[in-house]
Amino acid sequence: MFYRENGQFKTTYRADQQIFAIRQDRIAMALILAALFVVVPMFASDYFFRAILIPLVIMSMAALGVNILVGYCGQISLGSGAFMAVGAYGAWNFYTRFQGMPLVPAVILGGLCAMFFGILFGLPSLRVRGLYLAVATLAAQFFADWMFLRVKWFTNYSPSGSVSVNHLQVFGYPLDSALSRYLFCLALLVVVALLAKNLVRSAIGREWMAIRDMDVAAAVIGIRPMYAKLSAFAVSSFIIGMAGALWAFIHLSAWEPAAFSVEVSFRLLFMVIIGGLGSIMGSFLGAGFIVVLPIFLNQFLPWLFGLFGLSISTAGVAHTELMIFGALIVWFLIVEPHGLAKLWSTAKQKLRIWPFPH
Amino acid sequence: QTEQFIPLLSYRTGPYAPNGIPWANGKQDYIKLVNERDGGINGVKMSFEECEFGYATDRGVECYERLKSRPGVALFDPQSTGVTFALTEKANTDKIPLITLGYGLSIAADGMAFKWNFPYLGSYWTGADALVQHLGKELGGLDKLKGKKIALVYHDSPFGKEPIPVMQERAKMHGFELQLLPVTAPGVEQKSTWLQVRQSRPDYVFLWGWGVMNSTALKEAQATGYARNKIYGVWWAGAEPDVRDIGDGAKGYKALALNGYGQDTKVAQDILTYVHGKGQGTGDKNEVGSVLYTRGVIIQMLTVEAIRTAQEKFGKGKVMTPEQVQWGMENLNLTAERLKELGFDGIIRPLQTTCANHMGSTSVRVHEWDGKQWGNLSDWYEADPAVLDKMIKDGADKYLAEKNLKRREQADCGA
Amino acid sequence: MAFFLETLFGGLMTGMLYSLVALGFVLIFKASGVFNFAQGAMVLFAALAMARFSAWLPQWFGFESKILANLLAFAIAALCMFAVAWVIERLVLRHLVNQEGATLLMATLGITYFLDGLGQTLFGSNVYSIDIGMPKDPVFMLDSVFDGGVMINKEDLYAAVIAAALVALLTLFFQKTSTGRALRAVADDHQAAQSVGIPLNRIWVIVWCVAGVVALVAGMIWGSKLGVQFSLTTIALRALPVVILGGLTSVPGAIIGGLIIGVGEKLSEVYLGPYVGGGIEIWFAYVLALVFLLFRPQGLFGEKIIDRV
Amino acid sequence: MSNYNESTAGRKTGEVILDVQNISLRFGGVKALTDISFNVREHEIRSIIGPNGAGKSSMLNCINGVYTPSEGSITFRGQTFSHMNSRQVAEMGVARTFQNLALFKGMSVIDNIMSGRNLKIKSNILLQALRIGPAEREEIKHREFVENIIDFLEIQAFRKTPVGQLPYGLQKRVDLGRALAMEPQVLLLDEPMAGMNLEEKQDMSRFIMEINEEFGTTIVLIEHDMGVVMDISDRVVVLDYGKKIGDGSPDEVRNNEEVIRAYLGSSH
Amino acid sequence: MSQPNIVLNVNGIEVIYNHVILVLKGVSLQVPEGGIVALLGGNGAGKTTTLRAISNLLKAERGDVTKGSIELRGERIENLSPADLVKRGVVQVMEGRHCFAHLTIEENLMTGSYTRADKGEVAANLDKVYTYFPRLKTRRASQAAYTSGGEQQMCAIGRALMTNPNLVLLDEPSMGLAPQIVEEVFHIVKDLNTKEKVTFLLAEQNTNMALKYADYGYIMESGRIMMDGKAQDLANNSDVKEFYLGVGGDGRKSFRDVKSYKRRKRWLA
Ligand SMILES: Nc1ncnc2c1ncn2[C@@H]1O[C@H](COP(=O)(O)OP(=O)(O)OP(=O)(O)O)[C@@H](O)[C@H]1O
Ligand SMILES: Nc1ncnc2c1ncn2[C@@H]1O[C@H](COP(=O)(O)OP(=O)(O)OP(=O)(O)O)[C@@H](O)[C@H]1O
Ligand SMILES: [Mg+2]
Ligand SMILES: [Mg+2]
Repeated sequence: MFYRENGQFKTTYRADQQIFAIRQDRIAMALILAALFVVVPMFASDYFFRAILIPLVIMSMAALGVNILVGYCGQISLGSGAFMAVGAYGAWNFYTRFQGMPLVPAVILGGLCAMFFGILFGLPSLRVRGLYLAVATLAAQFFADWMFLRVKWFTNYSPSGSVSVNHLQVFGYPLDSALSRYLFCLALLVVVALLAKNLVRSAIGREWMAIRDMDVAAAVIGIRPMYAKLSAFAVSSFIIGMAGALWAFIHLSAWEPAAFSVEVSFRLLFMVIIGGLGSIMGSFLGAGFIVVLPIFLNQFLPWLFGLFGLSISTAGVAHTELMIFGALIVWFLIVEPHGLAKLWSTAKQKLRIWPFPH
Repeated sequence: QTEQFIPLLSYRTGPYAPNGIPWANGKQDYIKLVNERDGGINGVKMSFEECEFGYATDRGVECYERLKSRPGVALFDPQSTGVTFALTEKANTDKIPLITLGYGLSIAADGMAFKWNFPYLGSYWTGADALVQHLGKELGGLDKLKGKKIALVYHDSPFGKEPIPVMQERAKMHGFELQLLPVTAPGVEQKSTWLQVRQSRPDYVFLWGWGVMNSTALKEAQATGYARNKIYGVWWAGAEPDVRDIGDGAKGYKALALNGYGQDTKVAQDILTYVHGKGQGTGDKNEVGSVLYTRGVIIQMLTVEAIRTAQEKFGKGKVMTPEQVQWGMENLNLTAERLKELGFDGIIRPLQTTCANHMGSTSVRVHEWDGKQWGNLSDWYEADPAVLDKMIKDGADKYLAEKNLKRREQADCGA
Repeated sequence: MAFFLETLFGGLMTGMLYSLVALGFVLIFKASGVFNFAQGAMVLFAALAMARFSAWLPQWFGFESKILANLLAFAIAALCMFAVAWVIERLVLRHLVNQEGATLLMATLGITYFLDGLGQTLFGSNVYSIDIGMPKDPVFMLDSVFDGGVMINKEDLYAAVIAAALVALLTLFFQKTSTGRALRAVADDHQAAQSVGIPLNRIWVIVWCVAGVVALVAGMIWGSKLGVQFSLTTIALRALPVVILGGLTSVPGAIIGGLIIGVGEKLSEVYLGPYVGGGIEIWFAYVLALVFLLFRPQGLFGEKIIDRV
Repeated sequence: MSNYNESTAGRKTGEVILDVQNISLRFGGVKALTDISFNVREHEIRSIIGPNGAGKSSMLNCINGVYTPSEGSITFRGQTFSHMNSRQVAEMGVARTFQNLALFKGMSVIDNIMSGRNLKIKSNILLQALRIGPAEREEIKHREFVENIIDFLEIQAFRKTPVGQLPYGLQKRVDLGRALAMEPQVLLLDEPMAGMNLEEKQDMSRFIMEINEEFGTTIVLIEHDMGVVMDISDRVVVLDYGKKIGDGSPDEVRNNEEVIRAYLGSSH
Repeated sequence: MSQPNIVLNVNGIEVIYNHVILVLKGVSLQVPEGGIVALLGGNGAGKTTTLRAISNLLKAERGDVTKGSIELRGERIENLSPADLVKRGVVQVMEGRHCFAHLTIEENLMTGSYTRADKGEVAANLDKVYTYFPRLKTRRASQAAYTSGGEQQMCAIGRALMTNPNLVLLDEPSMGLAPQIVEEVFHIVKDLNTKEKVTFLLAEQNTNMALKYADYGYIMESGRIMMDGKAQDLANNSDVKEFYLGVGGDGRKSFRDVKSYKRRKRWLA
């Protein structure tokens, strides 16, 4: 009824190629952005910023990066945690070794480090495919874990191997309050998301998807698998690396390699698959799901049990949380194997023809 | 505002659960005991909330963010070295003291540099130092260590790496050879580590492990025929879960004992009467008085005493702010009598903190597993200030310089 | 030289144990095209059940015999695994017929979480032991040839024998029964397999049951070695390079892969590790597998990856 | 120099553009192709027919570099290759459709066809990310071209549908569209009309002939519908068990004894 | 055959893919015992969907039958699994072949005998398939993925025959087959039909062939049955003649002469 494209005619290809071709979508997007930048800061508490919003925004960025590789280019990767780690340690080394290096360039340089690392570990993808590649990317993960633990240079010979940053500033403004950190990450995310969206709807994005869907045919129409795959690895690990730098600098402030363990890689893969492979929007939904759900369950379950006059032990909550988390993942996959984003677009499609069922 | 809130991080699931559970139970039970037996601290009852984080740093940080602004919050016990590292800076801005008993940042003993960190009773540096002293004593003099070879088998994480500088320092001093053997967390596969041990045949093995790594190490030692009585563990590798299911296989294994333990101590008896006796016990009755359980109790006792000390200055019967608790923590003075009164006789030694010394005491003993239980406690060792003080100061200075921070003024200590 | 032999043996034995876990992956992949990440969780779950029941049963029914307790516990744990298999088929796989590999993989990760939670809820999170009477102390051989002899771990030796027997059995199962062929068909194309009347549901239950038993055996052996505790699940991560090196679809591949990885990682750690600070074996295993894959992208014995227009 | 030939179908054909010489292809024991030679002239519609498994698709695969022939060479516009490289072939202007539908299933119709124009896109990855100025103009320019193809193939209604959901026949059209987007000089079509009914086949024939006439595209066609082949092709090669058994105008082929025996059967 | 039994009765079914895409809008059809019924229609008409609905392979495509009923010899079969249907003798040859890529041709065929226990019977069936498609015999040991399109099509049909079916749902059997083989496939269909009383429902684009061999035909357009009737009647219907058989008033039209204007089927207008 309200969600219709009737009457909106596109007279130019340019108009048709907009990211949000339907007016209602554009309005919705503007509203969401306004909400994120203006309304949320008015209401969110410090805890909400630090424990939920900031991780959510940063993980969204990482998931976006993973989605480019896994969702768009079809190269399943379990090494994302490693790319984050390289981004984080790379940025840290630039930040501490060069006096006066500002934050944003450090983050970008961290992204570039991750990019080179990504390209290096992307090389096997030219020969190894599918699940074999997925498992092989774990090599990157464990190698990075080892490297940052063992090669002392990367941690500037800190005896424990743990490093930290403080007094962050952006363009002279200190990033101390949770709000400023949130806005900083959000602004970066918006920029990255826009650039990523542009990429995936351009020629390079089509190359990635072509490689994903049918690589022999792609080669026949002149797409070089090597270029497509490595560029996907590069772009993806660049974004993941930046997210890693943010995660370390903004969210953790002090970290050790375990902060980017294989568990993180799995979680990122979860995000993109639950969210929707090959969908920018899906990355965000998936990140939301995976970041928020455990925290929510952790706080909601005792309350729920309390309702029935039961008290539940901490361990009980933790175990129930695991079970519900696992069950929900399976349930969502069954309801819509193509992820939350697909669920979302199906809902939109229904809305479009509403009130008629078909 | 009538209650003092104690946030409790815990890990009752995941790879480190076997050790995390008794520890967490001890921490809870002591709070219950004080509330039940004494009616709180000068009448101020304590409330608590547990937050499960599964030994994952980021979830621990989330717990911190969630609980730090609860009304009446006193301090924070990060419960893992990783979380301690992550919180050290945040605590600085949030002005919340961190109690890290027997773990965390070794250089944080320097209270002038780390206002908010309290590695009570000892850090990994003091632990490593004491172990070397113990070896020296067994051999009949530290000079006998010359030419010996010690292998450090350690958990490959900040926790495991902390003792290395002290070990290296001591190796230089006494001329023993140090072999470093990292074990990838969580440490379930150590065959090659122990093959290397077999190859290089070190005279002693120091085991810096946590959780499943400890029992695996001892089992592999058995499987490769390395004498268990040549293995010495840190205090996180010297509790019941580490050896219980190996039984005789670990006979002769020794480890640091940060604290005394046992059900016959007064505090354990009190807990059995006032807490378990009223059906309020957190875990299994048999677990009361076990090594890690007792450690949890100690942490909570020190918390309570710090609050009590603070109340003495800022007003008895009032709920203390974190900043007031911080003052209490660095002005703690637990004499032998006081400890006895509290029921901790034989569990820990007297400790006194100051603005500059956040550790309070570095006393530690060594105990041995006889196949059924821990026992055969050695004398107390103190870390050698000649070795450590300079290292701590240098380390803290380097940290401050890197962070662009300043040492506290002496004036800051008064308040 | 003696030490080299020891390392070699040590590697072979560990490799054999990895194979046992890898076997679970291979079975399920071969039969349904599902890369089952839950294998690690299944190993833990089975081991927990076995450990707990072997302690509970004598308590409940007041008998002493250790052997009886172990046998009964094994049987009950196997039943638990059958139940798990059945539930997984009913509630998960059945609804995901014909979906892509990535989706199925994620579903098994969901199952992993669920099993981790369930296992700990039912059986607790402490360390439990399984005592099936494996000898713990090493024996020394060839004392006459080498000084100090060559140390061999008897426990590992037994474990390796059990693993080998299991593999032989499974290989037979796949080669000699018509089910074997049906399984491969299902892995290729769920829908087409349905269309010719292969009952996916039944097949899946069977395969997951078999995988459950394999997990149980693996859990029992690992558990008796290490104690049963949550960390057992991480063994799965160490077995993954074995799976890809041997080939996702090959039972013998899991064995050969296991041996190569086992030996490779131990030798590398012992002989290369010291030069770079140690702790390299886990990534070395992956890199080793990767190197093999560069020459054979489908693993040593895997089915050739089909690439045709 | 140009010695135009008048083909039987009444079409002006030019010089030899593609010359296949003595190609053999083996897979283990299977001899997919044995010593095949034939040529294709500019502007002509050249058909390859033969029973199932004769090696027709393999022949196309050799031409555009998917398979590497074990012997023989291929000359394209005067350049001789012992084996082709896919990218190079695409750059030289050879496009192709597939027998078993090799579309990019997850992409929409538009994106599938747009991907055919990727070779022509000049802006680099940074420009594409920023999507400013030249990159956007370029994208729009190509989009216009693709829209023309979509109009031409009459699939406007499905522009944004993921191709995986289209019925078989339409997918074949999209496949053709993707090939056309490359503006090829030579178009290789592998059974473009399989699974179509008569009306659809007529449409498809019309498309093929229009492409051939309007753009002067040379077409190599594999098809099992003899009606179509005999009606629209200029010359026909017949393969059987990897060997060439006939080559010539449709009429010659139709009356070739061996071809009748091996392939056509008596009813044609 | 005066009043043949109805084996398959499809009654007003509606099919929705993905919860939103309505594809079949009330399709009804009947297949009599021992008959050959053809289902004709253009691309996207919904033939494949209809067959999938019958053989219950729709679930795997995320489609659902939301209305109507399907009966096999009087028994409702919507809730049976495809395997149950195969046991009852209903088998579908899927569009697009779907051979098991890693299995050899012979193994592919043998999967069809999964439900058959009798070894002798299986061997006989295999022989039969090889006599129908000698080409398969020569390629029996190669992996299905590496056989030509036509060979795969034969393999798919052969595999279905291995189940000893009594009702075969054939989806575009002639696709990609050489004319001779097409002829042969239809011969086989007829053969099985007359000798072994196998019933066929075949979706086909090759209207010519289909109507030549079928007894009865349904014509589908956009998810509805537009026309049905005896095969001969349909073959003589002038619309069908023009649009499906290509024989206008003056015999077969050359593909050459098809011009660029688009004719529309009258009944759709
Ligand atoms: N899995 C699917 N998801 C969504 N839509 C589908 C799916 N499969 C088919 N459709 C749609 O259903 C309609 C009917 O398709 P169907 O495959 O049944 O046609 P058909 O008559 O068999 O055509 P063809 O002759 O080309 O094979 C088409 O419009 C198609 O887009
Ligand atoms: N990659 C390959 N590996 C092994 N054999 C192959 C391969 N490709 C083709 N063949 C074999 O080569 C022969 C020719 O196959 P091709 O696909 O070229 O036949 P075709 O003439 O296109 O037949 P159809 O009309 O059935 O499509 C077939 O017997 C096929 O099995
Ligand atoms: Mg072909
Ligand atoms: Mg169809």
